[in-house]
Amino acid sequence: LEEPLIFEIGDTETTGVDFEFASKLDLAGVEQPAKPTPASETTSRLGDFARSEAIGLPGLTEPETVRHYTRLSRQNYAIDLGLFPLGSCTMKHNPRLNEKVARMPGFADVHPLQPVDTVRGALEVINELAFWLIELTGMHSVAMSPKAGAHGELCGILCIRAALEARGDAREVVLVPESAHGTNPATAAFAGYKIEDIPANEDGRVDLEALKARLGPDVAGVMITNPSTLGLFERDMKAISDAVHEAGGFVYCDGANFNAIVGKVRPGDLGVDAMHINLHKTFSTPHGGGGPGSGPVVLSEALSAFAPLPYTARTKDGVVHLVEEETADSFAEEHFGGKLHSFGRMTAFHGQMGMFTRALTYILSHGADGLKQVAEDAVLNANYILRSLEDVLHAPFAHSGPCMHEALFGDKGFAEGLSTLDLAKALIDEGYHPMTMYFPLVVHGAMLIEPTETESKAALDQFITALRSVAERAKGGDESMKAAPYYAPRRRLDETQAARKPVLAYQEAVPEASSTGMAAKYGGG
Amino acid sequence: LEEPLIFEIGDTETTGVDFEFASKLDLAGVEQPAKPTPASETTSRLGDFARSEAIGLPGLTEPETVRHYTRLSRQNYAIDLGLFPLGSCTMKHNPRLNEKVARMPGFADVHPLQPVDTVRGALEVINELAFWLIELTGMHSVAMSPKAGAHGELCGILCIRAALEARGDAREVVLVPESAHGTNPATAAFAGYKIEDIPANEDGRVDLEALKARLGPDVAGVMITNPSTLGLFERDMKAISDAVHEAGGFVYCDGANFNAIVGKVRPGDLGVDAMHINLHKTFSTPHGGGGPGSGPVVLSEALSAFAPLPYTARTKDGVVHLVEEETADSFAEEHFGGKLHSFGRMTAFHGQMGMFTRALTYILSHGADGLKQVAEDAVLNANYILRSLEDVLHAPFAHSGPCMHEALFGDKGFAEGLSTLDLAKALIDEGYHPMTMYFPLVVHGAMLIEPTETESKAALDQFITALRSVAERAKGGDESMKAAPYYAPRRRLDETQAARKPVLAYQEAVPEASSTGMAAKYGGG
Amino acid sequence: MRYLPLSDGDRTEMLAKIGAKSIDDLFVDVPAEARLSGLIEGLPTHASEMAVEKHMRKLSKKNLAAADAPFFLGAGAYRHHVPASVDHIIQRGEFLTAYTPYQPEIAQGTLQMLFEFQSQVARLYGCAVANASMYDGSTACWEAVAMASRVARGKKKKVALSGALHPHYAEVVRTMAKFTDDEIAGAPPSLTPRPDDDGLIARIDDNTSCVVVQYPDILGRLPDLKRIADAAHEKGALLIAVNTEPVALGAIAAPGDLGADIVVGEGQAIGVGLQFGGPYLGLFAVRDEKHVRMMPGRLCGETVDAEGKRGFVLTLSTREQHIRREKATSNICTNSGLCALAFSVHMTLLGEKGLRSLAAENHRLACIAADRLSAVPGVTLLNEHFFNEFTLQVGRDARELVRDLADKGILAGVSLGRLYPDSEGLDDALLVAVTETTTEEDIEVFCDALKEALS
Amino acid sequence: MRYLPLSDGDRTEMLAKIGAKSIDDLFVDVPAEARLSGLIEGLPTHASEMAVEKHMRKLSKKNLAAADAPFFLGAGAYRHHVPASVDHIIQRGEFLTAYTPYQPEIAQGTLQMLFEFQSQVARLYGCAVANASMYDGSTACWEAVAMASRVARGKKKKVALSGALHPHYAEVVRTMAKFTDDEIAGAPPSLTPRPDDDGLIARIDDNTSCVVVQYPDILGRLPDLKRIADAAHEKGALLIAVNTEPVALGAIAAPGDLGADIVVGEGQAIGVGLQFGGPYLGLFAVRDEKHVRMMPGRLCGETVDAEGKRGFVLTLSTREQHIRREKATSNICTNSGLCALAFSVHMTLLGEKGLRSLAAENHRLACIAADRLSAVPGVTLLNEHFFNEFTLQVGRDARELVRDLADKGILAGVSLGRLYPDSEGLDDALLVAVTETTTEEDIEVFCDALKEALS
Repeated sequence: LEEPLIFEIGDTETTGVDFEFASKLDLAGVEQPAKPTPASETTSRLGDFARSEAIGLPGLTEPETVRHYTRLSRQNYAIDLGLFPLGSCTMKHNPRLNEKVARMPGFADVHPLQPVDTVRGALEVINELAFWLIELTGMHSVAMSPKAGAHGELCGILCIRAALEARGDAREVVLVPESAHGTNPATAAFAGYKIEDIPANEDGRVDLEALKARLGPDVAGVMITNPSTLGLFERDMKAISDAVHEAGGFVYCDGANFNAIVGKVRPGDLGVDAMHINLHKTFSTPHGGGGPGSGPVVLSEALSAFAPLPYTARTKDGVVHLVEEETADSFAEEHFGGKLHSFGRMTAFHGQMGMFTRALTYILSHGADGLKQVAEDAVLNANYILRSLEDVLHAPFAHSGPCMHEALFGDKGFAEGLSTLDLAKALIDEGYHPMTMYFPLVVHGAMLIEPTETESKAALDQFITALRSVAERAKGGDESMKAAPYYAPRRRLDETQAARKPVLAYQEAVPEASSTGMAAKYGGG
Repeated sequence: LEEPLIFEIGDTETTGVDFEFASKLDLAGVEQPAKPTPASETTSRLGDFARSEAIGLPGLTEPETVRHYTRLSRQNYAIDLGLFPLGSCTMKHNPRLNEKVARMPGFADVHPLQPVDTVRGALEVINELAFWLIELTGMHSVAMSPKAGAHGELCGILCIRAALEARGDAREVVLVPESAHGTNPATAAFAGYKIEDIPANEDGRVDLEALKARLGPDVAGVMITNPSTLGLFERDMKAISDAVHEAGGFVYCDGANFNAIVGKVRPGDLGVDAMHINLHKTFSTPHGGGGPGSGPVVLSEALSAFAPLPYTARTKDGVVHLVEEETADSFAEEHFGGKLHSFGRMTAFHGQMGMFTRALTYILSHGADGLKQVAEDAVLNANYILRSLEDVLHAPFAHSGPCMHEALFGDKGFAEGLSTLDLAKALIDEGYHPMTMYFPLVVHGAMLIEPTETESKAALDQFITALRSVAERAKGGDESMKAAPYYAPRRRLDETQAARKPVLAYQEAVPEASSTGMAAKYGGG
Repeated sequence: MRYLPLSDGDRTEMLAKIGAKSIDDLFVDVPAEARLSGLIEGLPTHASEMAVEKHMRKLSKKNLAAADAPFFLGAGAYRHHVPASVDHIIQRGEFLTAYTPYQPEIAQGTLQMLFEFQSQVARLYGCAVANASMYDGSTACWEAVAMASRVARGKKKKVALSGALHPHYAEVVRTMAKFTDDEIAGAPPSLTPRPDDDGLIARIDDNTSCVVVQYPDILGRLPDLKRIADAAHEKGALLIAVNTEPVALGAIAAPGDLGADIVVGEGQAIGVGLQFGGPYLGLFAVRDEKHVRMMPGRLCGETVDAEGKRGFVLTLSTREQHIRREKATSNICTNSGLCALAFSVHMTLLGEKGLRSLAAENHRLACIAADRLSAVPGVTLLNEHFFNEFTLQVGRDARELVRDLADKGILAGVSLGRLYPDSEGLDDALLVAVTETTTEEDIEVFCDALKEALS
Repeated sequence: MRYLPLSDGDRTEMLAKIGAKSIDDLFVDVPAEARLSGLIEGLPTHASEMAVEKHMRKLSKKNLAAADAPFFLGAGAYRHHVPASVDHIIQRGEFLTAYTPYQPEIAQGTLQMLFEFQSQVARLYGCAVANASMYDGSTACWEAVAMASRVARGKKKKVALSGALHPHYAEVVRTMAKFTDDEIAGAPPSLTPRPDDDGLIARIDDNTSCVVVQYPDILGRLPDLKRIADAAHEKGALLIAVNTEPVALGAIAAPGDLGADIVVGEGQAIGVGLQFGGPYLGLFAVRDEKHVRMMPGRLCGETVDAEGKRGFVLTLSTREQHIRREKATSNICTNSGLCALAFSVHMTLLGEKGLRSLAAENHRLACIAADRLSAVPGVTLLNEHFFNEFTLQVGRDARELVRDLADKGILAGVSLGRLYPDSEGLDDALLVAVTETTTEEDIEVFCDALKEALS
């Protein structure tokens, strides 16, 4: 059975909520009309602004709604259904305790602008999480408000820009390796910087000497992902940082892969000035089909004064403080001996509180020992994948040493005409979500596999068997793969048509001037 | 991917819960061992009873557990996925508010033996629900403790037996129509009665004259389902009751189908002495794959004094009281001018509290008007099914007037060799759960269809189309139906083998004396 | 109405199709004099979700939730931590809103779960076969007695109940037996450090169909099941062991391993929660598979489908009422499916290692509590042995004491006076249960309050 | 660790397969001097689910939940009743634990939902196309300004912000624009019964890329969007309308219908809940589809699969960073997927009829509150028009007043002083929001407390 659109099964007169209530709920058994003040007794204050036109929103009753979305959900793949080998995306188990905690009334049902005395517990959550983030990264402070990883990158780059401007230093270039996440150059460009590539050595790591040669007074800083998107740890990270600092620049570290090293090494010890942390990657807040994320940014002492508010910093006495707009200046004066030079505000309110509660719950569950084990198991699982598959799939950096949390393969050796995409779609028929494809760009037909630490050995073995099978088919030239998947809710979708003639909103089949008749107007494309 | 058994993927050394916690949770950042009193400081009080042998229970970590059960769940059909046309089973939408309410800490996290002052709200829930049940049925009191419908039947029959014994009247026979639920005769037999059939007239209803002729001093009472399992209302119910009462017997009404008449007619007005109410049928507590149910029994004044404790009764002043063991006698003296003659206790504690909260939530949501609408829409939907299909399926009682909440068909007209079972299994391939089959027994190849009030007209139309299609194939002799279903998680299962050589517990493939090695012993016969 | 999808337009259209003028035409068979024309008087009409939620929350807040007080109640219902994932899984629509799995092709989720559940229960109880669950422990206990009677082919009429069987369970057995011919022997417990196994054994004779013993018993003591089993078997009687705290079986020997023929119990402690008494989960198992066909309740069995794939079905239903009608082994037609799921998920999360750790933690804290509480002047610990529940004698009426402590926000346990309102000599006894949810601080608070209340 | 499935045995086996002696061999690329040998000092180790839950509950209880107080806060975040089924659906593992739907064959659930969501938002806003959501209202507002700059091909440098735009939104725009070349004009609001539309219009010139107007505005007033749109269009500028309370659009005309070119807003009020400020839901729509390729954020579009069946995919991704890198229309790569689902489910439950009823009920109660509160001596109602939020002038420092009332358990609203700490002349103004969750009793309690506080 195909699931129709709500616009096809609902109508504007149907609703799944009730408003009219004629009587109070009272056991006494005597009907007691609640006698709400009728609308007619009060004059509308909408003036000429009252809506006269129809909206065209379909409604469903509750049974229909639950069924519609339950059916829809079953067309999705999800971690709850199987291994999700998406390199660089870190699809790991989402503990259900986290969901329960986030729904506690003291977290879910409080307003961001309530008087501070009524939200002490919420502020403590932010503070506790900030404490952990600072400790785990060895940094000085953390800006909590960024809404997602890319937002955090922007926050970090803006801190760097603000710090440079504060010393009157107008630098124009940010260096980014080719293997970086697309968000890195996009972010730096948004902040007004020119992007230049950092070359790689044959290991796939940053070429330290080339980098040093390029550094100079026009370079604001570097954006380095460590562990890199090739799944490798940048051995020279400290030397890179030292060189950049010496040249007057700052080091931004993309922390998307922090899950591989949490508890094993602290970015602060490697000279990093700013790093965002994707709470959904390292600390398991749910992906939710594309968000919401949360991207707090940890900062070195050199950048702390420029962070957007609210943020959290550790003072010399070792105590961590949550700093808000109202208290920022007095706080800075007391503890930092000067004003804050916050570059401004990145979002309304305090950030992704609902993600903070989940991440803190995850962190407290694991503790220092558990988080270290997370990194170790993630890396162990990835290396197990790498070594179990390198005989059937080309592993371009297998020689570069152990991988971190993800294993990278290329399409070398595939039969003519078969691509990484074909292998990925064939993997769907084996019951798996495909790995990350064609990223990083530096490897041809790249396949980036990140199993995460929440997969069992049995699950890995099953996945390896499936992947070996499709890899062998790809090398053997099995043409049937080109039309895969065969057993998914949909066969391959025509993305070209979608982009050429975009249909981005529902359009009634026969435009008419009925109650849902605003249709004519909404035709996509 | 097939989902293995937990015994195949788990082992006795794996666990998804943590116990050891080395340190307190404290932001302060200073490790603070909780220093629990170690077990060694206390001597075990288990004596010789301590377990020495292994148990053989497999464990899984949380990610594996969530995935195992999520995958399993997807092999089920459910109301959330589609219409569930099970006659007499009343598969209707389960509102999610009910689930939320049942989980409120004041209901979910209270012990049944807490001091009464600490559970006033819980007792009020029982009291409020009892009030509604009494009002909706027009009865005198209600025994709340029965755990399910059949348990309620037993409760009602035991009330009748106790009432008869109290007047020294040892009657031996209970009359039950052939179309009754199997639980009816089973219950009466359990209570020590002999069962005799009540004949039906050509309408399918109880033959009043024949019944009258059978009544006599040996008849303890009748058990009548009204509306009946043929989906018909017993027009002569009042006359039946009068006749039974006149002969010194009692009338038990199987209330499984009360959902068809709630708000339209009160069983108390028809002379019923006892009736159980399946809270999951009429008041939408979830079926849960086979339970838990809840079967409160409403009682006439004549039976009230014999009810099991705890129960709820309305006193002359119209107030409803919850009567518990401690207070039973003083209550009876004050209000009934005598002692209670409770026949005893049917279960530990108060009954299915978790179902009471859900049922009350449902009732309050609907109110008197909504409940009446429930009955009307349920009956309307069933008649719509009946009249939309009677041209393709044989409807043996179509001439008997409108049906109530369910429509009954037979297999007359099917091609040689094709059965109701084949049609039902073919319906699975159309995306539906089959209807109730081969029940009631009085119709050959019976198909009993109950759409319930929570299905939309669109859903009914879609179902009718599917059913017409399989009905026509059955009449046309489509042999492929015999091997249906084709598209379900499993093809037809070998029930004969299951019964002949029952395997009722997991047995390790190779018996061995390992940690899970108690296996050898658990082989199913 | 948010739950009713038909619109007035739909209704009109459908009535036309049916050929009825109005909805009342469909209710013509209801005698006019009994048909209600309007709404039932005195009842409120429908209410918004928000209003109902608010009303129910108000009622909920009138109760003192266990999480909000030092909590020491047991007596057949135990408070344990239930992992969040358990509740997540039982709320999956595919489990929550599924029917009894009579159509196995589209119910393998429920069926495989039940097969796993049966296997878990059988192993926990040291038995060959367990059924797919019953209403609760008390009704399972009665069903076991009835089954023993069937095994004896009605030739033995006496049932020997241990005096230390949970009084509600004993009452249920007695109530049900009133309507059969069984003669039930039993009495309130005597307050001795060990159960009176000798007295029970002395009551077994050739007319005894079964002996019913709770393990641990209502006072938290541990009867010598093996000895009782031998004595019962010698007289041709079955031993029914009743367990109300399955966590205990992570620390003490399984009843089946000790010779119990039928093992029944309450499964609530694993996964289900307190819920003011229900729904709970009746567990039922037989040690020897020869008794399988005498068992009540649903059974799920393994088989294969037409393509030879492993699958599961409800089986041996020839014992059940929908087939056998008045000749069924039981009149029940519902199990406690969703509670069985909760139990099974929680047990899977625990695994053997987790169950043993959980049991050890319960016992550790119970030992601490027993030591500290019995150190309070005027308090005596009755039990020689116990798992996580024990009996204190407090030298004053324990019912009053419990109420006094409740006024101070302490839920102090269950007084025997509450359980046995008609019995003499039990007034000063208090049952105290301790689980992993109890903290040492809770125990301290209880001790202090007890000191004050007894001085 | 309950979340880590590898056993020590597994680890040993896997290391052998890899050819490593120990786990540290895999971290050999981390310079030894930076590699942590033990645990980070000062951090607790792992804890049981029970212990963590208890700790978090303790923190939760330190907050005053809105349900436990008469509650009148708004200012960009509104408390509405969210049906229980919304939360049920967003907790389905298939939605909760799914990834961004880049593999459409196995993500039709998320994709169809997003397509429905986009359609709902577009209709609500009176626009042609909406995207699949953004972080929140404030960042969507900035993205709209950036888009207007792209539409003007960087040739127009001025952005005219209404003074009555939510100050956080204005700050975000100003913060981001510091790093681009846009010149942001704006000021705190003036306390007048109607918005200063004339003043805003006067600021539009030929160098203006866009005008940003909140509707209803931060004081709850209703600007004349149509007039402003005409004025903006006359100068070749785009009108960006910002809405922070989508429920209002059930009662007032849609911004797109009034001529706004880009409509953005905060969707939190429908389905998402307060959550102390996040995660929320940025809505983004354009009136004219010609602007689609300039839009930021994900877009879901309809297409067909290889068998011709309708299906949905993410499309026009050539605008996005993972393809375009530094040339992308935005650096964002996350939407607010799960919040979009919550919004869409709630909106589906409401439907047009429900949304209109909800809006009417909000407005009815707000009118009652405005009348009664402004009848308190010393209190003046500022607004000529409002939907469910209005501004009171209370004749004393409103920040203090709010704190005083909080001490009495009343959450009285948002003081302008809190929103504009640096602005003069706003100190006595209090924003009061009223929704369907507000009862007339709550209003009475507020009135009484206000009377007392002002006397």
